[in-house]
Amino acid sequence: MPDKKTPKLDELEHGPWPSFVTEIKKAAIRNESAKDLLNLLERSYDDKRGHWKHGGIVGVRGYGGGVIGRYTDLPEEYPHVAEFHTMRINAPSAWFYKTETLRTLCDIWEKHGSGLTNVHGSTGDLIFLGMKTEELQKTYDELSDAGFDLGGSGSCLRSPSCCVGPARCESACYDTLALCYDLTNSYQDELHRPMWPYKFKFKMSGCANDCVAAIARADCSIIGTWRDSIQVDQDQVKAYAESGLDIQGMVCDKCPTRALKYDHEKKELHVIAEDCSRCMHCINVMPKAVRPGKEKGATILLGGKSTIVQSAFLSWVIVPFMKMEPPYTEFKEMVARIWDWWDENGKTRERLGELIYRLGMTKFLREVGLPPVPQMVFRPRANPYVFWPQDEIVK
Amino acid sequence: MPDKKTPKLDELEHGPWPSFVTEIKKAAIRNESAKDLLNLLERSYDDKRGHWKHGGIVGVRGYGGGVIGRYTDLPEEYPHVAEFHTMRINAPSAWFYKTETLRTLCDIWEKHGSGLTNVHGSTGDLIFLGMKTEELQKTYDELSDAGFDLGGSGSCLRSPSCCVGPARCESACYDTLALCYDLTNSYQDELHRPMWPYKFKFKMSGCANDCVAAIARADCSIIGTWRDSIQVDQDQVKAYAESGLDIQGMVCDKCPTRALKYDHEKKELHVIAEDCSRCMHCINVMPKAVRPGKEKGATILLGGKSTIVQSAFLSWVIVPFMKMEPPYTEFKEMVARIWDWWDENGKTRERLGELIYRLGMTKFLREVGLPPVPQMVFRPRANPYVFWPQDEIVK
Amino acid sequence: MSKIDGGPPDYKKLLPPIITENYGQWKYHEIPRAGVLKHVSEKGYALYSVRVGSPRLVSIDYIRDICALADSYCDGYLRFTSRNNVEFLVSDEAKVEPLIKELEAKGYPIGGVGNALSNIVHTQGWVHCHTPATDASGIVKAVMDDLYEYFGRTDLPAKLKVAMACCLNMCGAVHCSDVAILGVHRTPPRVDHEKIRKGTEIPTLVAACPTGAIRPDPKNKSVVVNEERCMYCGNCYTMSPAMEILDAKNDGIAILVGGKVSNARTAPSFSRLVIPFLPNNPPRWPEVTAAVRHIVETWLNNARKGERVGEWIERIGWERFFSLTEIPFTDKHIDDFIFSRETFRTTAAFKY
Amino acid sequence: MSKIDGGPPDYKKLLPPIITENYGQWKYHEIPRAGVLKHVSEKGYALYSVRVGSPRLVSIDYIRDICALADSYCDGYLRFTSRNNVEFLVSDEAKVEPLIKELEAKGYPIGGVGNALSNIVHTQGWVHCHTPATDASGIVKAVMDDLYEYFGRTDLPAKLKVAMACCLNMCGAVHCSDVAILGVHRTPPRVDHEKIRKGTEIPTLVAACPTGAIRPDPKNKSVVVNEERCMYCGNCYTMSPAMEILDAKNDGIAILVGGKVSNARTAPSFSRLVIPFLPNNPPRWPEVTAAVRHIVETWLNNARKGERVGEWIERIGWERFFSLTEIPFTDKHIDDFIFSRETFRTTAAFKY
Repeated sequence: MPDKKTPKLDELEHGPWPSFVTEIKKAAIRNESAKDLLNLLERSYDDKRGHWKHGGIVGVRGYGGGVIGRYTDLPEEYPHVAEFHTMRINAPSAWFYKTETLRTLCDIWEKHGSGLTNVHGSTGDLIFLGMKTEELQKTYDELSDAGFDLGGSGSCLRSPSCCVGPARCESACYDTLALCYDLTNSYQDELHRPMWPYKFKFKMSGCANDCVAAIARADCSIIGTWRDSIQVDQDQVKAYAESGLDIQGMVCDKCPTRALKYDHEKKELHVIAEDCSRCMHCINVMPKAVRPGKEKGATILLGGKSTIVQSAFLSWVIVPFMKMEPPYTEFKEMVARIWDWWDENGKTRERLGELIYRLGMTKFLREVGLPPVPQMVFRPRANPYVFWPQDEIVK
Repeated sequence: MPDKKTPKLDELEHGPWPSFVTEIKKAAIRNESAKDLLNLLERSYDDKRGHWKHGGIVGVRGYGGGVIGRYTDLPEEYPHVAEFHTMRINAPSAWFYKTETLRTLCDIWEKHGSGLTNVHGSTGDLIFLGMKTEELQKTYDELSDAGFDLGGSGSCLRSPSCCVGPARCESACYDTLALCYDLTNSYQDELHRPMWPYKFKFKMSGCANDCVAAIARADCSIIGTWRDSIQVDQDQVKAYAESGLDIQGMVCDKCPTRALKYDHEKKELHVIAEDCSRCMHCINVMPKAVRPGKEKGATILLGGKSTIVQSAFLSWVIVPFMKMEPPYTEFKEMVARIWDWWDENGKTRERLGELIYRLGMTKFLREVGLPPVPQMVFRPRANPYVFWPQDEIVK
Repeated sequence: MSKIDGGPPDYKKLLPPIITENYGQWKYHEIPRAGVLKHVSEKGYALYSVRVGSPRLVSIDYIRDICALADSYCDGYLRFTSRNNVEFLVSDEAKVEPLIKELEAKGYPIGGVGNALSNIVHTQGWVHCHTPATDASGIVKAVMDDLYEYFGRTDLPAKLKVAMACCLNMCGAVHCSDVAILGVHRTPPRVDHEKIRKGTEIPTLVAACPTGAIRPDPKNKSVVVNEERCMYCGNCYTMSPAMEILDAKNDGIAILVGGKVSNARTAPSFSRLVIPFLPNNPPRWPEVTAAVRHIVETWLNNARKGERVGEWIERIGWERFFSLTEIPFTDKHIDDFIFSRETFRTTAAFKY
Repeated sequence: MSKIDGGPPDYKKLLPPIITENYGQWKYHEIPRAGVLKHVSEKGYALYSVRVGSPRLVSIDYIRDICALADSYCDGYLRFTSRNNVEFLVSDEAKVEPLIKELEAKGYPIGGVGNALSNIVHTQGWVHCHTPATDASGIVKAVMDDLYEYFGRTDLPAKLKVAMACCLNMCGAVHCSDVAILGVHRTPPRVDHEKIRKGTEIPTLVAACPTGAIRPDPKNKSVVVNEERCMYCGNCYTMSPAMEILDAKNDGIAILVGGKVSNARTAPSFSRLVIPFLPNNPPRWPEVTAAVRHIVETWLNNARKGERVGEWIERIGWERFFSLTEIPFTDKHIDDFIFSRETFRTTAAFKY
């Protein structure tokens, strides 16, 4: 088909930030679907509305998810995006790649699809953006042969993801990459064959900086922490002081629990260990001088999700501290109980956090067998609306 | 009847704090109802349960409330409390009395009832505790002749109450006693003839110390404040400093908005006026040196209530600043619109705060005609669930 | 012939002359000694208020007695505070000490001013209420006897406001007190179908339940209670005598702490549940007095100067409050009602 | 024959040798220049990561190009961040500068490290989503062009994380970002009864509505929408194509600010609505870029060192944020959903 004009999108090739329009155009040189995508998008820029319909059910053999069906509502005018499905490819832990691996993916995608990708999508999958129905199985087969597998979609476990962790960060309190890889492999069935009320996400951050936004997005957030005291290297404290860092102002005064005392005379930093909440602030400002403690593990939080339906929830603390070492038995046993409870009680499209909110944290804890601890709450209840188990009542 | 033994209650005559048991016994010397109350209460101490039934409808001519009917569930055994009603007497502003006034009340009560009182009940009324049905009208008639009137009960305006205000407090930012008296007289019909979904309370505090707990209890809290800057007397600052007050630690460091700077050298206290939130802390600590501003008025807050049904609500800011001077026209016009809206929309036993919560603050503000201002909220909404009025939409 | 809607007495006629003279012109105040306020006016007048705690439930003999004192020392003027204290308004400084001496001789407690324990506001309890889970006056007497020493002092870290309500209607600002003592039921209401049929408005009764545990039962012309969902608030019993909630074996006391109403420093805040249940043990409720004393003393020993109970706890963290007091933390402390979400700890930063 | 459930590639086989060698033994890091991290291990190794912002939607040509660069400078290893950045992992310090030079020559933006604007995480928008209220890639391109200078700096008061979602499903942590750009609908869904009858599960559809605005209409075998209660979240449209919500005339953008996910200093917090609506004005959405720049610059000019956007606003107060930015405050800013109560100001202490 003849090239259409895309004056609006062309505008977005100007300016210093790399342009997605240029990327689409690059793909469009060799691929008609990419070209139609460009034209369809220009149409959306004219119409001020999207032109994609609800997905139909498409997929590959043996899988219940991993592919999002996508069709334009203008197939006559843009026939090459009449089918323009997305495939989610489960990325390696922390998104490390060898160039040869990426090139293999590019070669497969050049052969079977638009040549357009997201590296990566919001959930952390590598996204093949735009292929016809007939290419799905072929693409999957080649991906599988190359050592890849699909990510999750629909009411299943979504592809777990993790921060860079011990691979390249001094603050990692457990091996996020290993846990991510282990859970992904352990829960292949849950990942690939949707069977739950709704989606479920694990996200793993090695410390409380939470670089993968686990607390905001994951039904189960696993955030690295430690049980003992932060470690302070006083020589490095002196070095920071001498380099001009305002330790009192930028470190101690910003400590949320005022757990740090700076001795101006000696240029020493002292910590009141029991007051420290391990928020990472001092470590972030003085990474050479302050380090996490030695007894490391993770805090487990549950219930994070975005707005739809019952409001956004941040994950809340369920286990203040858990060792995170293979084979992760304690963690997995807990997860199994939680999933059973959710599966038993959840309504369609009810995330775990919404279910716990609806039925009550107390009921959840009792039925899943988790011990209540004050770390679970910012503060106790203000209402006196306590449910009394009948076995605590005098008959 | 013969005196019964009250060994449990007798225990409560020991100890340094004045004993209500002793008070009941004093009344019981001359009054059979008081004696039966003592015996009935001893019975409750034995049984570990109350022995009062739901009130029946009792009252005085022309009034829908002001009397709470009370009957024991053991009238055979305790015949003198078979009827033992409460009468609420609207107290003077800020509970100031002349002794002759109180003696008049005592004389009336000695004649017609148990001789037991609460000075005062939770709402601020003076309570005559325990009279027979036949005495109600007589008691009221004598009270009325002596210049008293009933307080509110049921789904009506409850007796407004106020702090000591300008009568004896340097922090009062408006005349709480005058407003309380004015509102009480203006709304006699609303006070005495229940006609609303539920009760409604005005409470008036002259400053943000809120000595009558308006913000916790009142559907409409009127809390004194000012628009300009606090006034600092530097000579008195010096005097406090010299007397040993730690001005930096006890005043500046505790200022919630860090609006105060102390000059140690000059022993001067400086305020960043636009940062001050007028919380009263500095004034409380240094009343001789720091005083409210000159342009005085009140903040109007709505919705306060205790737990039942939908949780306790603290009152929330509706008008950040309003002048509070007779004839209080602006305030009363607003109250009229609020009452109309509540009456129109409220369900039975739904307090104003619960109604606003159920229908949404936005709807309330629009329909009552109050301008939205950021002072109304700690922070804006986190969800994007905005209702758009159809007149702001492109058709 | 009595009139209707006459309104309350005019306060202006009940003010002592020194107040009329200096109305709105007070300059500052001091606390010359425990229980006494000295207010100084722009004109140089000084008014002394001597504060005395009352048991709230008082006889006319008591009122006549304080009137006699007010005649002797205050030219016949006095007032009451919102916390059931009597205030003797002394305009003649020379009369302050003699008044105090006489009050002390007669056993009137002087205090409750400034950084002191103030008098406990409370409800009727078994004395005169139809829904109580406990008595109020008896517990207040027992607690005030026990904490008596703190009423007459001014050197506590901050004000200490204790409140007591005998059921979840929570009359008084119990929900916003430093320490709140609250009567609680623990078993569902027992429905008397006869009584329901005799005159309960069923839709109103159904609507009265915060958790939707009461459903109409049209066949039976009554209601049924889903006991799983009932948390015994007693609001249905307030609505209808057919929903009997009193249960001598299971009614008792909960303790909440950390609330305040003043806006000074920090925003007003709710009291929070720390002890879900203590038994009714009249006449002196030793479990309650011990629990309150323990919390108060932990505060006294740990708070910084100027910190109300709630401010202290928020600074150290509630997890530290539970470890310091050794009060067991249970699932009952965790909110599961409408606004529970805001109480859940949504951060990995906390203390162990 | 392909296998099933093979799982993702083993990350251990994809790590550069310097990482395998020093795994879990990193000691500290520095930011030697904008966009570059230097990690030093216990063993004394140094790894340089050069961070480059991508438009997220990239062609295989782009991937091949960065692979070529990674072959030249990084022995064939690279990684991606959760915010759509490429990281070149350089183990040979001598190669850092040459890599940077080549990246600059090719127009790759280097930055997003430390106290900088990081790359905008975003969704598919008109490019590939079926429920969007706006495009995502186009707005992100326009905003990043406009704020470009802040990507390659490290001297902002703190990190600046911007996120963009094209509808209320808010994929990505849009609800917890310093600045969030959000596509919003403003008109109720138009029900296509034919489509409903063809295959929508009505109970599920009804349950999908957060405000209960959708009721079954059994007579018609369809549903009715109470338009008064609808706030256009589009969740019903996600459930059923019969609930057409796209409306070119009224769809647009809302701006929320002040969220964060890190636990450092303050707890993670939600972004909050500050501009309820800006029009869709492609291709460059000037109203959106201007609004974002204005908010960012107000932060830059007023925040203290170390303060994220939300920390700055919470210190000065939201009332001051609105006066400083001169953004009009309207009733749309006030929450009226389930957890509204916690947002209402329950104190008389505030700033004018």
